[in-house]
Amino acid sequence: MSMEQLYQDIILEHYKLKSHSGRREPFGAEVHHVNPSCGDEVTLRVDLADGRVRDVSYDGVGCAISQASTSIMSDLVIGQPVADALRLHDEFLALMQSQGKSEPDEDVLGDAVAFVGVSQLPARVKCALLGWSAFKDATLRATAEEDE
Amino acid sequence: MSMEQLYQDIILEHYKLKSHSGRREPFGAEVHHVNPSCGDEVTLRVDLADGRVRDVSYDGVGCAISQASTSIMSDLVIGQPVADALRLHDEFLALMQSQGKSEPDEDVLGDAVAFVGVSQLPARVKCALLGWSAFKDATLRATAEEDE
Amino acid sequence: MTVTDETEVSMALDVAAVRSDFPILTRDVAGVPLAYLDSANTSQKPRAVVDAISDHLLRHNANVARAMHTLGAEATGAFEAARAKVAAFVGAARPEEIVFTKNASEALNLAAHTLGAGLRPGDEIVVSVMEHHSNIVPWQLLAQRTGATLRWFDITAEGRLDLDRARAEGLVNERTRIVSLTWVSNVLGTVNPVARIAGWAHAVGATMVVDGSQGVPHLPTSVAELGADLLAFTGHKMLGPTGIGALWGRYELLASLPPFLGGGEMIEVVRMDGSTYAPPPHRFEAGTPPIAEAVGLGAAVDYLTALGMDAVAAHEREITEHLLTGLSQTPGVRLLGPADLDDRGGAVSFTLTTADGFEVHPHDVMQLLDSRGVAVRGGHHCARPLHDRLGIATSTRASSHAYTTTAEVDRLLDALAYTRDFFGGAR
Amino acid sequence: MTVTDETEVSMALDVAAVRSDFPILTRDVAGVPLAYLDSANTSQKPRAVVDAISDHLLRHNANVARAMHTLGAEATGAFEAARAKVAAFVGAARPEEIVFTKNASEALNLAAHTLGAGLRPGDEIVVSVMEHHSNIVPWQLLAQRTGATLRWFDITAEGRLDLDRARAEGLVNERTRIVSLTWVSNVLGTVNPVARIAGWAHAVGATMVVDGSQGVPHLPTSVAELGADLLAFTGHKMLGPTGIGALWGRYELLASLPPFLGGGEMIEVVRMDGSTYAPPPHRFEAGTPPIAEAVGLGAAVDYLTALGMDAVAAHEREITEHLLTGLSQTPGVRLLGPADLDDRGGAVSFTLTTADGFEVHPHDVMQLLDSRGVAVRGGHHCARPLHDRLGIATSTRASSHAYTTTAEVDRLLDALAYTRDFFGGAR
Ligand SMILES: Cc1ncc(COP(=O)(O)O)c(C=O)c1O
Ligand SMILES: Cc1ncc(COP(=O)(O)O)c(C=O)c1O
Repeated sequence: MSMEQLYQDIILEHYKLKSHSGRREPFGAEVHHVNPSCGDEVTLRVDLADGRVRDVSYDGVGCAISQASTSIMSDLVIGQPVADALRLHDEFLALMQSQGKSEPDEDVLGDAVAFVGVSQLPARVKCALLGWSAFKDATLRATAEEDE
Repeated sequence: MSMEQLYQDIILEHYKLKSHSGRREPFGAEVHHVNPSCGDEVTLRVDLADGRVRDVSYDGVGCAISQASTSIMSDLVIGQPVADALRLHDEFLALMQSQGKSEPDEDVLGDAVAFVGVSQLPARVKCALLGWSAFKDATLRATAEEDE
Repeated sequence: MTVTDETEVSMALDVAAVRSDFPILTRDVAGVPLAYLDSANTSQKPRAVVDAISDHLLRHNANVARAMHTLGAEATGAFEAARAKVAAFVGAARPEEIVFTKNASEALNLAAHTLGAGLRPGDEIVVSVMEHHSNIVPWQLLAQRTGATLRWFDITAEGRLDLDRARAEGLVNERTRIVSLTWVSNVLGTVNPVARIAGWAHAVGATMVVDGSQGVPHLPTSVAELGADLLAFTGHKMLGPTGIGALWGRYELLASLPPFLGGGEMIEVVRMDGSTYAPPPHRFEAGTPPIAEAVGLGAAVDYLTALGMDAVAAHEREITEHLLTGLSQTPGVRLLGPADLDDRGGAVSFTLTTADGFEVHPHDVMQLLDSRGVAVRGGHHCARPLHDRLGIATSTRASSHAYTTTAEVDRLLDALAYTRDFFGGAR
Repeated sequence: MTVTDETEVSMALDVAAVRSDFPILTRDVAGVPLAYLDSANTSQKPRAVVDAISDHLLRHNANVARAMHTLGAEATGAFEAARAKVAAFVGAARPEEIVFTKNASEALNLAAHTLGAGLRPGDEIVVSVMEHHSNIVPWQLLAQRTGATLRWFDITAEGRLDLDRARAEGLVNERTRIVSLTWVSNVLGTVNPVARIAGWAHAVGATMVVDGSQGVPHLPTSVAELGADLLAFTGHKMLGPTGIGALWGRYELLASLPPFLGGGEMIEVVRMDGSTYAPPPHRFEAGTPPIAEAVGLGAAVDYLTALGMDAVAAHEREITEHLLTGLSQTPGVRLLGPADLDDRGGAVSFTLTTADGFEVHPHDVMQLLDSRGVAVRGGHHCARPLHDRLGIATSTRASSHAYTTTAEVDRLLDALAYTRDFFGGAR
């Protein structure tokens, strides 16, 4: 795999762009996730309303893969029904665990298909998943809060 | 080395004989020595008088090598000047550490030359030395007591 | 291997084929072929295990987790694949339930330090008098640190846990916090009713630790059937290399335990004024782990799985039966532990007395046997309290594994007769 | 090796000959030859080390100490001979001053648990902000257990211990019980004035622990000159296998310390109601030790001694000089740690910024380098507090050993320029 395939232009763009970064009010839950072996960190907030993801915002430090993945993730999930957003998480997780063996569906995953190359690099899969895992965690917590 | 060379008749005799075994009064010092890896143990008493070894007595459990060595040692040192007895210890130690490469002097070591085969077996050297080390330790302690 | 010696045919295993995988078994010792009957001490290693280690060190070596370049990814992949293999071998629910340690002793100390962190005076820890020192001393040290009380199961005349006495004494009771028992005794061969005792422990809210050092290498293992909360075992007794052992634990239990050794890889965030820790298993694996050793253990587990642990166990039963029968017919032999095959592993210990009534010390037995190429262990086998309990200082032990033949057992029996004569004055 | 490539000539060592002993160095990665610049993470192993391990496991394997038959004597002899070799390598007074552990982290935890057994609130432990997590977390855990206070040396702008500030603050004082410092920083490369700090420690009656993980593999070592009381180091960074490390200690100090891990081989007499312990080093080696790994480490020490540690150190200075010069000429590189060779080891860490002012994350640097066969480490290198102190999250590190060539360094420098362009929009 060439580096151009791994770091697709859209990844480099989002790495510098960091859509939705900077933590915002209001939010239903905030979580802090860390990849201990590499030091990547993200603090991520989720705001849910009427069964939808109203907002995602975050502060993170990390590599191009983790930063771009979080940025693209937030673009994809904001405005979606919670159930759809979580399904998207599962789709992305499946792609990352496929060891390069799956053909991602751009209709489902949108720009997140750009990470297909990462799934061939076990050491980097955690990077691509950092923001997504934080999103799922925060969403489940925010849902639990709402239910109370 | 054949087993007959290792376990010379004199060793088997002393194994069953255990000269001077059974702890006796009076004594100047008593010590307890253990080979932790094999469980051999000896509790040994030394009585010194007028610069001589007046008595050695002991209770021990252990293999033929350790028991016979203690028995022969006690026969050799009882009645000797302390300095000569300690020199005998050093001679025997040197023999044991020779890895089968030394020609022991029967005039010096007496029956203890029978252990020459043991010096070729690193795992058994500790067995042959158990009683001798206990004797040296007890003698040094008894000397210290006398000096006080 | 093409020639199948009659003595190397077993109902369960093609032992000749197995033996051809173990180069050391073709060695001479003292001018005669080796008969290795000391597998409970450490097992021999098949070439596949040694090759896996060499290949890893010479072709794929890098640090794990933290090294992310190609070699690092290969090393990490091999290391974590080994964890998954070991997890499957003991029936763990997930690979993260396996913590790699340096040996079973470290695994048991890890259990004692983490489970025992909150113990207080009045709390009780229960072991048995038949334990290996590695399942006694860590608990003694824990009791000293915390003021908790160490209690223990006694044994019956047959060498089994004395359950009646334990029940009568209320050994396991509402003060009990931890019960730690060996699955199979390394001296008596007894297979303990671990699941039953785990029931007692769980009924009073205690944690059940099992020392599987002599079980996992020889019997099909299912942590669920054992009923254990934690299970310690060691690589070098299961055809794997030295330098590696494992602690299996229920994931939720592991996740609730504090760290033990501190250092690289077991952390989440380190600040000078305080740190947070990684989830299991990494929380318990400080520093560079035994990487090549894990790869070797993975290969050992593959090898055993290919033989089939049922077949290995069946083969060892045959060997043990032959040994028990032979020893019962050898004058002067006193067997320690169960004489039949019910709930019995392959470690067989005994004492030897000459015709003139003289007990031959196990070191001397070992030496005479060694002069005939037969390797056994003589001593207290790291179970001094058990020997005290039996009223003896030491014993001789013969033990087997998948590569052991009845012919080797016969050589042992012959050599014992020779030893008896040698020390009995008939030489 | 017969052909000597021009790029593989060094003043100090015949690097081409050295390289021919390391099969992994002929490997391809991503279709290009490997340039392994991650030796501070783990070193590669010469064939002699791997052969020693294989030969031991396949021809001489048995348990040690307790097994007394021929194989047991061979294994014990090999294991204790390895101890003597390691002792000589660091200038120990006697072999019994070397305790084998599983890695440097265990050695440091052993030091913390045994030295720290009697610590009380008010007592102080001193480390530095440049330590590896393995020399921080064990002391944090000790402070938590005992109520003692953890304090630390800061660093200067150049990346050296800030001795002036430490003196002004009275960092080492009459409350100090333990000072634990790294000899050579695994990130900055700084060689610390350990003997001088040992003087401070001893003047107030404190014990001096030295983390030699990055020193012993690269510099001639004399424990006496270091002034240490305890010295931890690790096999896998000094051409040896994983699964083994060592703690050297002054014998009288070791003899005064309580046990740490409990189990087989560390005992004198075990009774159910209490045990006594063996003298050092066995007191600290519970259970079956890493036997084959010790043999491998012994072979590594033989290999290094044959090269000559002075020559190894001189060679690494050449490599480091080449690297420092090259990096200083590479745009966008910010060096962490000393820029000159005075008191400097071979670990060189840096950050990389693109022409448009964007800091490239070390994982991305690592990935791009890996695609060109160059293996480096990106991350916090188990030294997060140091990175915090430097105001950065992570860095990229290149590091060398006896087999490293200036040609490999040149490939790194080229790949860094490519990386900078790649992320700087110049692709
Ligand atoms: C300075 C330093 N100390 C301690 C360690 C820990 O060594 P190990 O991982 O072998 O325990 C390392 C290496 O990782 C190190 O570089
Ligand atoms: C029953 C039992 N427990 C624990 C151990 C300790 O295993 P290791 O020496 O590998 O730590 C052994 C073997 O020596 C054993 O037989």
